[in-house]
Amino acid sequence: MSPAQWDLPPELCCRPMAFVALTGLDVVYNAIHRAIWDAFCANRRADRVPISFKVLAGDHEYPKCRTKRTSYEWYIPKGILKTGWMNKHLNLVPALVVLFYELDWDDPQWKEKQSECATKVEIVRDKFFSHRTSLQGRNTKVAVVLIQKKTPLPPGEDLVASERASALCGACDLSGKSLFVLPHTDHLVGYIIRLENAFYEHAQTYYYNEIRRVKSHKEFLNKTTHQLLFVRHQFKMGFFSELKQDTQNALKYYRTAYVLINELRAHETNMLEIKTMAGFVNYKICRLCFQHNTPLDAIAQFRKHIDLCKKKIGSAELAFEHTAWMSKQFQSFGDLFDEAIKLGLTAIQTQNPGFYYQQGAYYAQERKQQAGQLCGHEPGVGYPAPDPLETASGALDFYGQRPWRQGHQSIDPPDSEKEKQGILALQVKERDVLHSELIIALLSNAVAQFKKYKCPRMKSHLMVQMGEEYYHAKDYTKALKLLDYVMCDYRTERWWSLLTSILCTALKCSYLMGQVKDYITYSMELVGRASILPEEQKSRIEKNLIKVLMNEVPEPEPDCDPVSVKAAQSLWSDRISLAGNNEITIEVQDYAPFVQCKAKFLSPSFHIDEPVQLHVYVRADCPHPVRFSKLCVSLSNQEYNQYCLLEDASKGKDILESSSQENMCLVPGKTRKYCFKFVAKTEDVGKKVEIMSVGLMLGRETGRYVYLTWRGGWGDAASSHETLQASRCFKKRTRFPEQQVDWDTVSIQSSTMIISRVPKISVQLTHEPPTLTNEMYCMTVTIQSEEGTVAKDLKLTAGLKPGQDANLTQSTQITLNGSEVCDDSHPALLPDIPLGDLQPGQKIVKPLYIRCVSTGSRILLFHVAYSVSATVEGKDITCKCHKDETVTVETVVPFEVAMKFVSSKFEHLERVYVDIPFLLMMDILSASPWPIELVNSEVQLASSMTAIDQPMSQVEGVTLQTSECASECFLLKCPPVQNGTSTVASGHYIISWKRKSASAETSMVRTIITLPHVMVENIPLYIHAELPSFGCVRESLPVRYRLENRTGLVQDVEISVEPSDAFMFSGLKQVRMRILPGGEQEMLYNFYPLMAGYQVLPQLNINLMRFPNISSQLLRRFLPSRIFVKPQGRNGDTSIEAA
Amino acid sequence: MSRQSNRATDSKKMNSELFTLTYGALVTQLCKDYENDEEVNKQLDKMGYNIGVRLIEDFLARSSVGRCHDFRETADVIAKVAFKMYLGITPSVTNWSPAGDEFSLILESNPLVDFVELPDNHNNLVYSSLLCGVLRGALEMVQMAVDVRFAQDTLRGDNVTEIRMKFIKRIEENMPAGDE
Amino acid sequence: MAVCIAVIAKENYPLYIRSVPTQGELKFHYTVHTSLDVVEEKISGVGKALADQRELYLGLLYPTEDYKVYGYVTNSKVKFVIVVDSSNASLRDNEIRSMFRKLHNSFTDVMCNPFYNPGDPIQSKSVFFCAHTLSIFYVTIH
Amino acid sequence: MADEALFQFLHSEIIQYINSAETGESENGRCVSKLENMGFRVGQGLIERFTKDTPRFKDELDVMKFICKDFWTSVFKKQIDNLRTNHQGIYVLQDNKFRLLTQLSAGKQYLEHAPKFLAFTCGLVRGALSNLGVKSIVTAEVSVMPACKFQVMIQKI
Repeated sequence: MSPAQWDLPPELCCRPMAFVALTGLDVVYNAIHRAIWDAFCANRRADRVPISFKVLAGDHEYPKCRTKRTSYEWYIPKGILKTGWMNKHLNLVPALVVLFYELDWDDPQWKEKQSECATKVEIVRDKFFSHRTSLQGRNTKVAVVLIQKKTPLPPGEDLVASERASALCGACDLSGKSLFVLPHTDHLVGYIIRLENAFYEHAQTYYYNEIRRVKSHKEFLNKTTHQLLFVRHQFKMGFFSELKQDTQNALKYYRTAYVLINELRAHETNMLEIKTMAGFVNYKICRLCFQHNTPLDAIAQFRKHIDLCKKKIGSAELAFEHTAWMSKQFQSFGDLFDEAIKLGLTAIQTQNPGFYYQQGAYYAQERKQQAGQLCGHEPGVGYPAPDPLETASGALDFYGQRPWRQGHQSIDPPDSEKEKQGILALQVKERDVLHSELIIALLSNAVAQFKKYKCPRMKSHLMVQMGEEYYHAKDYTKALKLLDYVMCDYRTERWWSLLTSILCTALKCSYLMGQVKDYITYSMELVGRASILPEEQKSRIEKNLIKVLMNEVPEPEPDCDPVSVKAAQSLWSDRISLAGNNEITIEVQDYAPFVQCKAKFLSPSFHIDEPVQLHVYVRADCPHPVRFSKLCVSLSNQEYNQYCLLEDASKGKDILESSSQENMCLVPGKTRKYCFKFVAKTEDVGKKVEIMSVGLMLGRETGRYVYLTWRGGWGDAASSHETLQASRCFKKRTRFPEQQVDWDTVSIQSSTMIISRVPKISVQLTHEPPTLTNEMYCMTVTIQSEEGTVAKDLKLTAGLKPGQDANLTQSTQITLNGSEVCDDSHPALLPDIPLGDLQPGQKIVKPLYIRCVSTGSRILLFHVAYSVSATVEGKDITCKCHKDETVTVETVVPFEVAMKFVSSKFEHLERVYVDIPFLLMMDILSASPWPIELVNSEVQLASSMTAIDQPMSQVEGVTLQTSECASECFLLKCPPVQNGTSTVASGHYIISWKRKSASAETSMVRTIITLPHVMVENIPLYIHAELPSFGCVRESLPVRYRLENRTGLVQDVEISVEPSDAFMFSGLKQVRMRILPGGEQEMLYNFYPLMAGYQVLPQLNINLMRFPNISSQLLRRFLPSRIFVKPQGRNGDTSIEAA
Repeated sequence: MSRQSNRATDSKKMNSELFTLTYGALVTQLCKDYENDEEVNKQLDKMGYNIGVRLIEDFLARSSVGRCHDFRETADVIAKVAFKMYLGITPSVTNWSPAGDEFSLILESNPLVDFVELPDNHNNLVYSSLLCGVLRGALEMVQMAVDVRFAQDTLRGDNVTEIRMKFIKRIEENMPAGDE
Repeated sequence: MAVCIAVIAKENYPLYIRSVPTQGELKFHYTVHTSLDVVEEKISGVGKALADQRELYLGLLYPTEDYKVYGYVTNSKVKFVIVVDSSNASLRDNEIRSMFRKLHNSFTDVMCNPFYNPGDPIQSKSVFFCAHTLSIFYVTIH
Repeated sequence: MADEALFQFLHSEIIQYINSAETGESENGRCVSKLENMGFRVGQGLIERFTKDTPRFKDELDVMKFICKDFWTSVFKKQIDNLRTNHQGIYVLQDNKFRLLTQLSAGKQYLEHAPKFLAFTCGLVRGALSNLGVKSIVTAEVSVMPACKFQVMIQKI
């Protein structure tokens, strides 16, 4: 029997369909027949009735029908189900035979044709009747289809047709229902479909009758001898119902069948048959349940099935048969389940085909194991001859029976010797079965399923099992591939127990394949903290690891297949012999090897003039001390690597042999600290130095060596979690002896900044804030060196600190030269003013002048850079140092200048009059907190103004204290202007000043102020009076009024003097006069004061006829309004004269 | 769904849990800070003392017990009133010395050590030392100098917890209650 | 009856696994580990009705041929898994629940032990723990 | 209630101790974080007990509610008076009469001591939350004694 003996027969698994045979068709030579046949076969979609057609010769031999026995009295059934039965009804015994015959109603030789057709029918019928005499046989019906060329007339119209039809039926003894006409026209397919539907009905009735026939046997059976038949009949009815497409009833029959099977008396000899049939029926039931979309019923049935059959092991020597069968049960259920899902059923995480495949796999594994135990015959034992598994027919009569005792139903085997041979044969066969293949196939099915249903862990687990199975099957490559793939899942989830077991298998594989790198990697993890192996195991592995590192052949792993070990050993010795490429690099972050590492800078930043210090902590947690030959740190700047390197000087061969550097031996559980220091490069100032990786070399260049690297200087697959735990952990703080530290307390500092050396100079600023706008503000920088050695090429950068308001840059200027006055050409910041060298203790004083054109506050920067040579770790370096001083200064205006125009009488003027003198007055109000000296002042008049007398400064040399005010005035007049009035510019006022400062001699600043514009106006008549400066009571007071006509016209002027209580007067009281162009008139009055004190002069009313709009009080403005009158006294005059 | 707690009512129990855990956190913190158990015990005792000297007012205020006439009475007050009040347990007073100046408090259960399991490396830790300090401090405030120590401790595998108290002397009023 | 008891950390690594010595414990470790798939599915609210049924007891996780695996999750996302021999159908749901109850209580006590560092494996010397788990094994053996 | 007094004393004694221990660089921050860590561990333990009989939590807010109601009640015998959130992982828990401040007499001069008296509780909350799978940063501030606000900032992972 083939290893596939447990596969379910195809006739069981297929979907049964009614079988209809077509005869009388010559599909090879006759095109028409061909077309008809094709129409039957072509696209049989779900909407076509489920029939399987076959074209058979007219005289085809159908299976003979055995004579139906009249009673079951003496009948003992030999088995449950004949192996041929299902196939017979699917493919051999048609439900209907259709005879095709070409015949038109109006055929000339109708008679002949009719009889020919009749005989053909006859022939077909004969084939079903074994004995002409008996009338019984198959219930198979025969139908006739007349292929006609003409399209038939509608029924009833063609009398000939109906008449001949009935004749034909008579001749062939057919019922009218069994005669069909197939007009061979273009609507062929349509006709065919009609036809097959008709056939289908016939078939259904046929199977219906079959079911009834089988049922009818029931009353003849008795419970004692015929249980097998009960089962058989139920099964058959179920099967026929399926053929009839009546799945509901089919299910019913099968269920009863299943019950009956379990009622059968089971014993070792028929166990297999019972299980086989149970399996069949169960399969049918589950299949139908899924088909009816009641998956839970299917699952329930299956569970019941399993529970019932689990214990039905059968003969102990053939236990593997049982497990094989069980495995198959699960597998085929899995298949059914999966199929149902493909057809739209939805499964869930906890109920999916995967579980069944998995279970199938487990049974397959068990089978393998049993096979191992039961089939381990010594080589001598061969396959028995004659072959007990041979049968006469080459096949079995009944499902699930033993070839050497078919049909035997009694409890104990008839021939114990044969029995032995048979069993032996089976065992020998089992021995050759490739179990692993079966197992792996099932597992991978399961994997696919669990992947689909979100079970990553289940998936990994199954993959582990696959890996292990491959290992057993000696396919180490595949095994390793799988194991290596899933390993990380268990590592990241920290399931060390599982990881360990996987690693162990992986280690075996890598050993057997002589995979050095894998071997080393796995060993490293297996002896480490992530492994739960017992010490002695770890120690064994470590010893092997060391062997490998010394380029020797490791001891084989325990319980490996001896043959493979042989192969492995030679593999290894080859590996050893071939030189070169003995370096292996392992990046630890994906593993948890037995060496741990932490590297840290001692500080987050180092000054350039101190050595950068770096500690590397290494710790091993393997059973035996291990020596490493090299420890190196690679930093972001490669140049430093050379200083962070520890190498074993003694190139000793043996890793265990003690060498000069004792500290290169890692003692389990002890943390070793390695200190490195180096002097940073001056160009690295301001840069970050990072630990890129730490490398630890185990082994020797001479032998084989492994280079472990920790990216970033620490951390492997396990450490991050450990660190977290440690950080939280309450832990007794215990003193550690020198060179030893508590691993957990070591923190990480994987990068550091190189910062410039602390400057040893002082920078002081002396100045007198605030600055005054436009002045040359002096700031004195005093730099004193506190260095031990000479500070070389000092450079001062001074001025406006960059990054402030842009306008400030425009309005700030700085220079070294106080005498000149800055302008826009000067920068806001003076870079790198060279100051030369500075001896220790020496001092430089540097005045700087800053001019701030606008007010507001500014931040000024004074940056002193220099270089000094220092010795670090006996290494001379020149380090640049710099010191910054910043200061914020306010700028204020030095003084406010107020200006106004006044009349000669110091009266405020909105406007001035042509040729009439007026005063320009200046008030200079100091706003500066410091005294300011007004060096000089001058007015620069515009063309539209003229000074009356030579204007000269009245404030020259004046010094103003805070909020003091200086004033001066200038007498001016305006030359005539065309057209009555206009606004004219007046010119500029220039003040030269400087801050009066005790300290630095400051240079003078010229501040130019633009004079305001003023409105100038022509006037037609000018009048002024001449009179003494005072009068006396009762003494005459002569007053002369002059009137000037300033026009080119003759003017009539009317003048009157108003009477006043204070004066008497003589002269014209009222007069009207004429003044020629440019001419002038005088009027003389004698006033006679009556009372003393300031007296209002008698008011003069002037009336210009030509210019009525010029009011008299406007003109009056030119005249004095009052005069002082002294009281009368004897010698008052003299006394006053004296005064 | 509302989680309206019924626990609000019996919050005493809760609090005692809070107390127990907090005390636990303290002890472990001390274990971190100090090198050996003896120092930890000392520190706990000291802290207990500080608590004691302040706790006594609270006690006298709320439990209206007056001055005790003798040490025996004190013992009873401690066991029946004080312990009940603050730890919700009532130790039994036993093993009086003939002189009547020394006795034992037997605690069947000790709230401080609920859930506590001593790790191996702390064999000398007297976990509940705080209690000794409290008693000492409190009594000192009522002019009683006593010596308190743990004689047995369930944590250390004894089947009861026993606090041994010894009367030393009466402190005169004017004397400063000085210890630390 | 209970053949294996496991306490699994929030991050899904084992804090405590104990199985009856007779069978290979590795097998149980795998069983427990794979069962986490179902636990995660159940507690990751994605599943439909999970929003309303928020019991700590997760019930039967999945049946294998020979074992039943039950799950329970604390509010601190620590998972308990109990593996039971399917042969004894006698075991009722509430018995399982009470086992988990016991387990939860003892776990809580461990969490309250000031000397225990949450996230560390639970030492099998931990008295509460063993007392209870043992009793579970006992319950189950008879 | 009775043994609350004991707790209060213990609490302030612990603060006392931590401060005295952290002399030298007078790391105020250091000792605050020490207290915070102690609280963290206690919170982990407490929440484990308190949630033993509660159904699984719906979501973050559900957790916060539990902290404000049950947890607070169990520890401080009153609920949080006001819980506010910006729905972006920041919660503000206000306690108008915070137990551990009550015995600390009101008044400005104690205001700067307040942080010490809140650190432990911040840890308590953080520990409880973290054990419920909510990683957070908890800070507290006092405006007027004995009212105080705890701000919980959820760390999204």
